[in-house]
Amino acid sequence: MSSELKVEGDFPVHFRYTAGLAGEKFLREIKDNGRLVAARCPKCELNYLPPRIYCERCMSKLEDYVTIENTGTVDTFTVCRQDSDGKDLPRPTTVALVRFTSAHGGLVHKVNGQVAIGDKVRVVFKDKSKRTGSILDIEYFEKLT
Amino acid sequence: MGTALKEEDIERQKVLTVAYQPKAKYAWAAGIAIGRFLEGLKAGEILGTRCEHCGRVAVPPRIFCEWCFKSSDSWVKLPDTGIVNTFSISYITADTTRVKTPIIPAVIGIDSTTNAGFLHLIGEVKPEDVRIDMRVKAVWLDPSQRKGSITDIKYFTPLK
Amino acid sequence: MERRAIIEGIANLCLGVAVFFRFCITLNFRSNVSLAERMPLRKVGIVGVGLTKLRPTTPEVSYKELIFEAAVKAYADAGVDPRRDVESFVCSSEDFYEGTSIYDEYVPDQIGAALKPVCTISADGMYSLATAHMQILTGLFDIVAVEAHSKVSDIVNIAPIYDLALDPIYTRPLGLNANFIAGLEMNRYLHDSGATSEDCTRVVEKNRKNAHSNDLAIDSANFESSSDSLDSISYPLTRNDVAPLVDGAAVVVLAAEDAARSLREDSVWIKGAGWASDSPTLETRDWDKATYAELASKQAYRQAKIQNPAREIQFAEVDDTYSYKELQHAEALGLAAQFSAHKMLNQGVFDLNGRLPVNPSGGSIGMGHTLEMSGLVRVVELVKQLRGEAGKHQVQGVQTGVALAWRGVPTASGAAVVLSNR
Amino acid sequence: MFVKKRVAVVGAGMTKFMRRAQETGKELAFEAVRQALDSCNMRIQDIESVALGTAPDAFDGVHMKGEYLLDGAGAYRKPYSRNFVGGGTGVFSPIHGWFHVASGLYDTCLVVAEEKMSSCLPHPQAAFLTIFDNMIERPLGPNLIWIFALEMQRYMHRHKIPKEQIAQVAVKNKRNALDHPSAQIAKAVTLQDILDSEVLAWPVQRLDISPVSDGACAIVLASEDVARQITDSPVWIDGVGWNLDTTYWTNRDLYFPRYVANAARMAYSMAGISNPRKQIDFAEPYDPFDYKELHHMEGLLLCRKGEAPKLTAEGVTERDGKLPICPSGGLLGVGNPIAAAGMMKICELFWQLRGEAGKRQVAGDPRTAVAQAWGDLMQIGTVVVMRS
Repeated sequence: MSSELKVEGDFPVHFRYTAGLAGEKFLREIKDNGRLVAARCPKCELNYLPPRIYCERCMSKLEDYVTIENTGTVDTFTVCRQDSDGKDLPRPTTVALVRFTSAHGGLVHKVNGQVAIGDKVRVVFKDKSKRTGSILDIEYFEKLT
Repeated sequence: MGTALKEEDIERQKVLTVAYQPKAKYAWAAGIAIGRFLEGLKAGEILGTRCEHCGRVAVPPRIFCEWCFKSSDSWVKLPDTGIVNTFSISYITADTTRVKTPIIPAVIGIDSTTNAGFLHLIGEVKPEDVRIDMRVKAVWLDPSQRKGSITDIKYFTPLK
Repeated sequence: MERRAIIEGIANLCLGVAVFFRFCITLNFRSNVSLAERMPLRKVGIVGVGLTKLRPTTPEVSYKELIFEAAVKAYADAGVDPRRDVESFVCSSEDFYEGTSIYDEYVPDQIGAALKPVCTISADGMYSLATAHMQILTGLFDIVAVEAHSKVSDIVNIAPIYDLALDPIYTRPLGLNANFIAGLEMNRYLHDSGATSEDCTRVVEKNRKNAHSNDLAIDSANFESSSDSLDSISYPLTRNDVAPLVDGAAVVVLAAEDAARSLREDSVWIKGAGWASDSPTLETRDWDKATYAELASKQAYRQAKIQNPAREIQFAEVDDTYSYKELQHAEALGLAAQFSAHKMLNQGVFDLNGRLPVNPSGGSIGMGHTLEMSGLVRVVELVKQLRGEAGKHQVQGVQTGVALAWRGVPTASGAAVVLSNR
Repeated sequence: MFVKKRVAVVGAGMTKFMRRAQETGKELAFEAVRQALDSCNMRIQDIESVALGTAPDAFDGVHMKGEYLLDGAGAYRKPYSRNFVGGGTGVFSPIHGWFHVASGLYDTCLVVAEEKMSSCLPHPQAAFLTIFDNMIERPLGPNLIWIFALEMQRYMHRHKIPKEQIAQVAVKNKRNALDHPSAQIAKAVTLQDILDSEVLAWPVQRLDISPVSDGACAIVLASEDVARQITDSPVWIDGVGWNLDTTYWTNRDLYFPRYVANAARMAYSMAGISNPRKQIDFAEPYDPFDYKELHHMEGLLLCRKGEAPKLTAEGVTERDGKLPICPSGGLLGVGNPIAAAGMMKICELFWQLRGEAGKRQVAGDPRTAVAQAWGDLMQIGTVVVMRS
């Protein structure tokens, strides 16, 4: 007969991730200049957003950065009700994948208010004094009126 | 071919980092074999299993013999004595914190088994006196303090 | 008009030259042998399967003991002694699902693999099956076993583990449950295809109904629509759309043709196996279709010489971690035209007694989702159908089926296998 | 065994090994991939499949780490999977890649190994607590170094080996690494330095151990006819072997790695090697700790049990000796980003067998070499035999 005994445990570590070379450039541009930059692959003619140091298609090293406009289009969205622990969020959070005309890729971030697929939105950055060099320096997307 | 950083580069925020605390938690079902083993420890007993096919007596117990691939459901109560198969004198804990009084981990070969044993600690001995093949005996927690864990044995100590 | 035709002609010519040029470049380093000759050199069969009953919790056994049960079943089914006959073992796991780093330390004993060639593929069991298939094709081994399991009931809370799979710089800081990615994808899929949430509910109803006839599925009454099942998790995704997590273990034994024929008369043959990944980042992958599934199945179909899957495949076991995924995956597998799967569903084509049953086993929605074992469960169900041993959920007279695995959010990776009893 | 397809390594690349890299794991993988492709003038479009090896997710701190790394590893829209056999991963990865090509399913396979250990705090070793048995070992608070100390002690006891003889391995490898451009620690140490270094868990001292690292390596594999189109000097993978012992390590005598011997026999038999001591020109056994090199020389059947310290003392294993061991500088010298460290040994075999190892080149036109890695709970051996 089994005792149905349980033994408890976890991972007694914590993590610290570097933003990486492309991430550093991206987050610094947001923090310091309030603008989005993408990494350009001249061969594939793609501007990767968020930027990266390589083109995933041709594996060229990417060294050129281009500025991306602060307005884009909602490719899809969802209204999320749970946090990363699986607990109910105090308020449902709308999240969208937003595409930008000049960029390959886009951004996945929170949305202030309601949106529909195809809506035009703009990127709202936090006040410069509150930026820390994180993706959360983007406050949210906001529908263009 | 790579950008090496110093700890201070990160601490002084020369480069950007993101901190994260993982919250993964587990409660593993001990199951038939280890469940009974841990219950045994709570009762002050070391339990092993015998493979009726090859006759081998093993500890920690399991419900199968890995060499015969047969069920091994015959239980054996083992003595709480054995020998030191190998040991170390450790000045570091699990997260490499340094300690002054060394920890002495050892593989204890338990008597009456077929070369079987488990990882435990050695205590009540000067580090320099520990030897491979030294005979040892379990020192148990007081029954009231035991909770069905490998730590119900405080450590093994040299047989006088 | 004429002028336009000329311009179009020149454009087409240029395109043709470009395509030809590209073709030459692509073939730059290719082998001299034709693609046809690069088909598998040996025929590989599945000679034994062992699957435990799937249950929400298994507190009475440890993960090793659960896996032992599946191994004993599989080896008995194959008529092999793992210590004597099985030459190599491929296991499937991810450390954070186990709560153990380097979990591959803990795999050999309960499957009879100690002191033998054993490796772990950190992926769904279907990838491990494909790896075992490759191992046999090299000629190195004749008999190889594959293992996968889920002891999800040992995990106190799955959400923080899913969170660890998200990009730490761009996605994790949002602090959202990883299911939001399925919400994004479902919304886009419904928008593009014209399928509705009601269609997704019909997938759920079909799969739960099928699971009722499957002895190995948990009693799906456990899942059935309670008051909170329609609760939104991440609009349009509801609790109902998400396959419940369960425990179980599976072992599958593969053999090269000669060995397979000597072990049993009704081996099920691996006609093709493929696996592929789209971009791992949310921003750059395809959102209008399951490209990984399309690429993986194309590989498998090429090996199996299947040109028209909608005609040549008679039934399918596809990943349905989320209800809409079954529809999207059926399309990626070429079983339905893009954005038309919901129409076929509504016509009853995918029903147990339909023209092309999808998830006759009940899928993960009906049987329960088993983490990295989910794809291997689909394989086991395919094998049972092809042997005619599926019991109450048997699809009559089937010869060829396809199975598809997906690695779940946030991945865009999957595997496909084509099995046949001929 | 009827293995029909011969598989070659045609290109190799590696990043520097660093204590802390600014690059993300993806970026490290890319750097190695780019270099490997450039080394054989191939483009990613020429690659048909990708195999990745990387060790615990608790280092990089990403669940399903293989999925996370895949774009950096060049696997976009390709067949891609990750293998994982603990510390043995680095040498298993080329074996995993070998399956792809030797099966006849793919003509080319890019093999990538990555590790970013610096993400893990307070120290990567804290993650190693979770490699121990969750029910009966972790409650004792074990440190990874314990298993090495316990195994080393048993090895020393059984063959009556003094610590000085073991420490000379670290002296040799750290000196060899002075010539490696990717080395994390290019610093010579004396025997006395090692014996005087801080005792962590006797008999293991600070300088007996390879350093914690971030880094990545990549190689390109090709089938025989394709390989000959790519290069005039392919290096062949002629033997592969791997073997996993029982989890119950406290039920085994740790003085000899029988699983390494099994893996070696498998690889040698495939490569037609009947007398490894004579037929192997140099070797890269796994050396995360100095005694492990000796242990593994014995496991690889390159000498008798207990004989490796003597050969080392006699200078046989020096780069200019009769049987050079770890001419790269090994993990002790170059660094130990787990999976990438094992692959570094495969890269070293490739460069040495092509005569491209520069200052590290072993003498005498080597033709046949073996690389090996080890891992889990003193449990797995992975072995690759390569020929020029």
